[in-house]
Amino acid sequence: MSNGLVLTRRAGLALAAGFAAVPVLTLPGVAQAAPVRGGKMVYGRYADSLFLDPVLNDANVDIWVMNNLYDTLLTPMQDGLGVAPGLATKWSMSADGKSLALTLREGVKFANGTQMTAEDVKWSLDRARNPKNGAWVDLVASITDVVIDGPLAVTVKLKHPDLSILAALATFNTAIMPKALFEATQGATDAEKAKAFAEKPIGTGPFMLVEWQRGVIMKLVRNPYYWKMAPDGKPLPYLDALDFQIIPDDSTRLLKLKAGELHGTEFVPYSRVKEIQADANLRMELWPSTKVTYLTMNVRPKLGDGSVNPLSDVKVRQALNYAVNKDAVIAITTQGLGTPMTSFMSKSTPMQHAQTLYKADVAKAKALLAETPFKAGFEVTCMMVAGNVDSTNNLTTIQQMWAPLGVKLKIEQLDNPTLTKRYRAGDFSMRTASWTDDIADPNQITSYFAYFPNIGSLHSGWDNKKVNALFETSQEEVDPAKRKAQYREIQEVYTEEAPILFLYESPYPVAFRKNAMGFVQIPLGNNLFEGAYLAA
Amino acid sequence: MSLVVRDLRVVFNTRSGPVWAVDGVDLEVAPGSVLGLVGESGSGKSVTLRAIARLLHGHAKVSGAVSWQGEDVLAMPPDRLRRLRGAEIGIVFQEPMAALNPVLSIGQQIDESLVAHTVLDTKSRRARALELLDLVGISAGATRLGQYPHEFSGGMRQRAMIAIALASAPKLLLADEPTTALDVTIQDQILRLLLRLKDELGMALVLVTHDLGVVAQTCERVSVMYAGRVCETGKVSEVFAHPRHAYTQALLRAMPGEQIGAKLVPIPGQAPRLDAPSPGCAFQPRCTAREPICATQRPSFTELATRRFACHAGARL
Amino acid sequence: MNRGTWLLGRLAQIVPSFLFIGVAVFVLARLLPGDPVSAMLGDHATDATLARLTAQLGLDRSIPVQLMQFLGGVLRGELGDSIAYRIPVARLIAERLPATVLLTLLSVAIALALAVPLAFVAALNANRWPDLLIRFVFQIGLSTPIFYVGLLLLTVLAAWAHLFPVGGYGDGWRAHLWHLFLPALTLALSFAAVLMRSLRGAVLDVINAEFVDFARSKGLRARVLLGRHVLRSAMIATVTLVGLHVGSLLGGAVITESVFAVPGVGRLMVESIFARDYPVIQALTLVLAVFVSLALLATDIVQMWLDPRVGR
Amino acid sequence: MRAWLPLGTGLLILTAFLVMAVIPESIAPYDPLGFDFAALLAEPSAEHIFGTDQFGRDILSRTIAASRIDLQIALFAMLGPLLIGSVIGLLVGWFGGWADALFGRLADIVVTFPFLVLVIAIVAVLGPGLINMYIAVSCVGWVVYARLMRGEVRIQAQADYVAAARVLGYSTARILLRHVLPNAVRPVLVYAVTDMALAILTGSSLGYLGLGAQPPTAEWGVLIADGRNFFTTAPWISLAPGVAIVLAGLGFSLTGDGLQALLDVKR
Repeated sequence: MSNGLVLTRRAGLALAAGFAAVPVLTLPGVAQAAPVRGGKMVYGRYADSLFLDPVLNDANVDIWVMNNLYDTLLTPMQDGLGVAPGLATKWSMSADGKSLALTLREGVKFANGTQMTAEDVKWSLDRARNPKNGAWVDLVASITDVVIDGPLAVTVKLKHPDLSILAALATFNTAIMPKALFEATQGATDAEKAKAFAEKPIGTGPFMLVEWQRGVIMKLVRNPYYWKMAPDGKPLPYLDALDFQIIPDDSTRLLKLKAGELHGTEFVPYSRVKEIQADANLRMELWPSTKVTYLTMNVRPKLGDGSVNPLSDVKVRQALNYAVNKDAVIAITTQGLGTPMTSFMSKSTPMQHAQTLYKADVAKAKALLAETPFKAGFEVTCMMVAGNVDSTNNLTTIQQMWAPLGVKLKIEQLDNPTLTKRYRAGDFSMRTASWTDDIADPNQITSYFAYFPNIGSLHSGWDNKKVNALFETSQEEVDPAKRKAQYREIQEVYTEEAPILFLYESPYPVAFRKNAMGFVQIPLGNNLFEGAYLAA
Repeated sequence: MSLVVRDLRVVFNTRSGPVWAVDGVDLEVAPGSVLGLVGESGSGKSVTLRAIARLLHGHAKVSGAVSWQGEDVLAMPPDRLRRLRGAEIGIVFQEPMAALNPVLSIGQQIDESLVAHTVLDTKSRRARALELLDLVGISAGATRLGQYPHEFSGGMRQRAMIAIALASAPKLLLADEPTTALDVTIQDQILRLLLRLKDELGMALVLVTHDLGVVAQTCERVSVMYAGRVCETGKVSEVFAHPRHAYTQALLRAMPGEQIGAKLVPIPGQAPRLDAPSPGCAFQPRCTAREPICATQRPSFTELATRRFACHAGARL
Repeated sequence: MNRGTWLLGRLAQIVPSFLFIGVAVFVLARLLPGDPVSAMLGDHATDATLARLTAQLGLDRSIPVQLMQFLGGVLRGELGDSIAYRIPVARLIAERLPATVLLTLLSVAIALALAVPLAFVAALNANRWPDLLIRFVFQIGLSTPIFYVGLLLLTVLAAWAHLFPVGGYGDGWRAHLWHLFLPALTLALSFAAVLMRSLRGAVLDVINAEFVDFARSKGLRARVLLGRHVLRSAMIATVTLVGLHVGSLLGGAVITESVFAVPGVGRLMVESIFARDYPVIQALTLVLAVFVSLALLATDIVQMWLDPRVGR
Repeated sequence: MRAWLPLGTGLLILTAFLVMAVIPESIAPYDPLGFDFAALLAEPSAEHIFGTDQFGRDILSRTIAASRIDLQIALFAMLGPLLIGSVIGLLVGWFGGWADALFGRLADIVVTFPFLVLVIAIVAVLGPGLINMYIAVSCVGWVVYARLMRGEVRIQAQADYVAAARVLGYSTARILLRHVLPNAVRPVLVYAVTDMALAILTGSSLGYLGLGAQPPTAEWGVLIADGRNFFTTAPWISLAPGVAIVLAGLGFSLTGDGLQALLDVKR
């Protein structure tokens, strides 16, 4: 599985989407002086992590910070479109595409000072692909074996050619863990050991965890053995310590930032972005993301209660899409910070094929609807997670825009588990949703959005034989150009069929004090603090 | 005279307009003497008593003069007033269950008086409290001090309240119907107690009551009140033998006397309204001796050697 | 009856309720639609993953079996592990309970400190301007949603005037009290309004009572008169009110803790409900019930001290 | 005087809200649901006295329109607990015995649950929305009414007129309904009036969590909750509904005070 998960773990969180692909962040004002070493940065998070095990975790709250503790063999590029060296310095794919040879970096040590070995690498990858382990095994399902060729050499054997394997080795679940230390941890089973190990995880990442009070604070200190060097030739990270404070209320987090009690904070509500941009003490950063926000539709012919489902008619779905003015939604919900979706994938997803999606056209919407049995209009209910401000804004706006078609949108706020249950059971008409990729490859999002056999295309019931076949072919495709063409076709069919209501992409809104520099958030969401520092 | 009250008036401002509860009362109390203040319910006896100790609340307007050993009580500053209350004038209320604080022990309630008015230390105050209980006839004082009002019987409660009022040895005790709530045998005990204490401690006593029998038994002088005014004052023996106010006479007739077989004559009619005073005698509507002038002109006081009364018919009664 | 025995009797009445509460909350938790595993794994997990984790957590066993396991655990003093955080519930609650207890006690203290003197001022000036002003201001406190008051106090007193920290809990007792002042004040405002109303009425009743007149006739100082005679009697009814409101204060703590980033159990409770974290919901309900019962017992004791008639 | 001034003021305020609730269209200057893309988050001005929200909807009009829903919340969130609690209190107070003992235990249990948490849990079970909120509030709120009623009934049961009615051989039902209830119900009614103000607040707390009135329905608590995201940039969003909530609270509490004095109910 993949991930996803973005959708929400909790009510109240504003996860919307859409972003401005282009406007990458600017760090204006401050001259890029040499980074300062030392000090403690305090970063405000909206929710705490739950389980810091690379393989067994389930949520973005874990995934997005785990890279500060663990490293992977490869690392995602900052634009999200490729991979760079990590714990492996070189890699080469065999001619048949079924064997990947990797050269490990020399002298890498875990945070407890022990040497990282090829044995650790093999053990970690074997654990990650063990079908009994966790939600993420599918990402590495093509691996059949990991062979140790020498102290600094391993070969990953594949069932079939897999162009996504490089991205998979740059994804959190293939992080390298210390085998000996893990196995010495208390507990009878892997799950029990993992529980104990995750209390005080040891990896090769830039920081290590020293104290963790659930829901309150997570205290990290620099890993003195970290391998990565700064441009000045001295080791990273710059910071001596990094505190994650958990502050669920958006307004309170921002007030703490303004009062100087935090150096930075995530998930700034879009309604507050302008205010922060105007504050001389603060800096607003809008990181390009893979986040898309949309409404999932149930396209089955009948609904749970046996009634006829208008959304099963493709023309109805198209009409609903045409009726929505995305720019207005973007203006209201994201205060203009989002951009309309141009495919079901974000622009930061590799092989995204940009199209102009359903530009608002009420006349066309009416015409399309008139061709269906539902020309008199109908009532449709959309579920959302109770209290989510962005969802409320989106649905309230859409409600208004569908009214001219005679479509009456009823909003139903539910708490997350209730909504999830009804969603998984297919007992819904529509729901709000957003998605971020976990892997720098289009295969994950496609398997969830479009490939029916995985989870029934977002549980929508949309089952397109052609797309299913294209996806299966692309999974074993060796030619990047052909793979790209396959993905292009998938995206075009998806757009035409419109099993979702396309809305917007949005950036990750992060705010810092002027002196807190060097933080990076990649499109997959990972928070990188290795280069963060506090300027004098 | 230790206490002299002149032309005391109390007006209550109520939702439905002013009520003249006390309307020009004159009283004198000599040191060591006992004055009875009698009248029907609502005649202004209790209000007079409370006005003297300035215990009435904000909505009551008090005017006239109250002089205590030559000092003007109504003009006393708060500090002086506090010393006056308790230390010089003690008060006993009608209903001990209501007047004693239910959540404080009897010991505490005596003690706070002693704290306020004496310089005794804790030990001496306790000794004094025990002495007081003994004085009012409460035995097993050490246990009783720690008990609460609800653990006392009615008569014991009244004794306790008297003990509290006497804590700082006042020179004047104002007793507001101290026996009304008690049954007859206890009543008698309490009255005897009060008289005994008066003699032992040398204080003066004002006894408010509606019971003429009590007055006859205990008082030297009596003031009869009707509708907020004193209608007759004099020595008990003289007033009872020869009432010079029609109301006093009527009261006496309505009282069961010693002479067995004497006919009881109830007073006809109802107590007057105090919110709409009449120009004439307040008792006139109920009076069997009324004359035409009674309805139009308020009778003025006739002053004799030991008597004062205000009745147009006074001379012929 | 001996007062000690009476107190023990009160306790004895409360204890069996816990068993009932335990069973009730177990059932209620399972009545909640949805389940912890799909809540945790989110929308996109496959059915196989779901089934695997469900079995691992023992949630595939029958409800009666789970109930017996839960009750057995409680009797042995074991509360199980949190499903979401994967650490023992006891540890989670031990980390979070002190903040909530402190917050609740502090807000009761603040509410009393605000309500008692002002109720006196209001009652002594009944229906004149100080009374009307006090009642109006408290009415605003009572009518303003708690999250808005919190936000206002944070913005003005903490972020703008820098008089207090912006939320959080701090390290050490003094820091805790310092951090909890604003949230406690927020929580106290509406409670103080309720107390003030009740106390003002009680003072008005008491101040005209015969025993207060009698006490005045003893020549007591105003301080003694008001403190000892009026306040004490007027407080008797109010103390009961404090006890009855501890439960709703804890409820209010849910929102206050969230706004002020206080790591308390109120927030944990709501998060656990939203995550269907059954072991935490169950254990926390029991712990809160014990806490509220202790608070009720404490008010019983205070009331017994204030009013000698109680329990005899 | 002591009863009429607060009662009159209170009723005047409530009447004003009642009028707004009945004919909002005639009073509100704009459609409370109407968007205005030209005036998103407009500051208070002559056109929009209390400004507009992020959809360009007129805050004043939404506040006026919300009167209907809020008065409804105040009424129904009070009525449920009142009816259930009064009936239970009447019965256990009159009959006593095991039912009374059971009630005592049950009441102990209900007060040990944090009120809001319980309401949240119940709403989570039943789903959000006003009806379910009434049900949830009734499940919890009846205890206070039952306790009040029980206490009064036990006092009335000792009264002379009840003894007289018994001697006259009236049926229990007649004694309860004709004699005990009318006398015992007064403090309960006084409490109910002040309780209505609290009901609106409970609604707003649930609105904060998204479990109260559902969008686009205007409700004061939800309006204020919406405004918290614009607390620093557009603080006017919460002003009008805030004033409305305080005024309505004042109205209910003054009416309660007045009734209390008028009916001469002991606190």
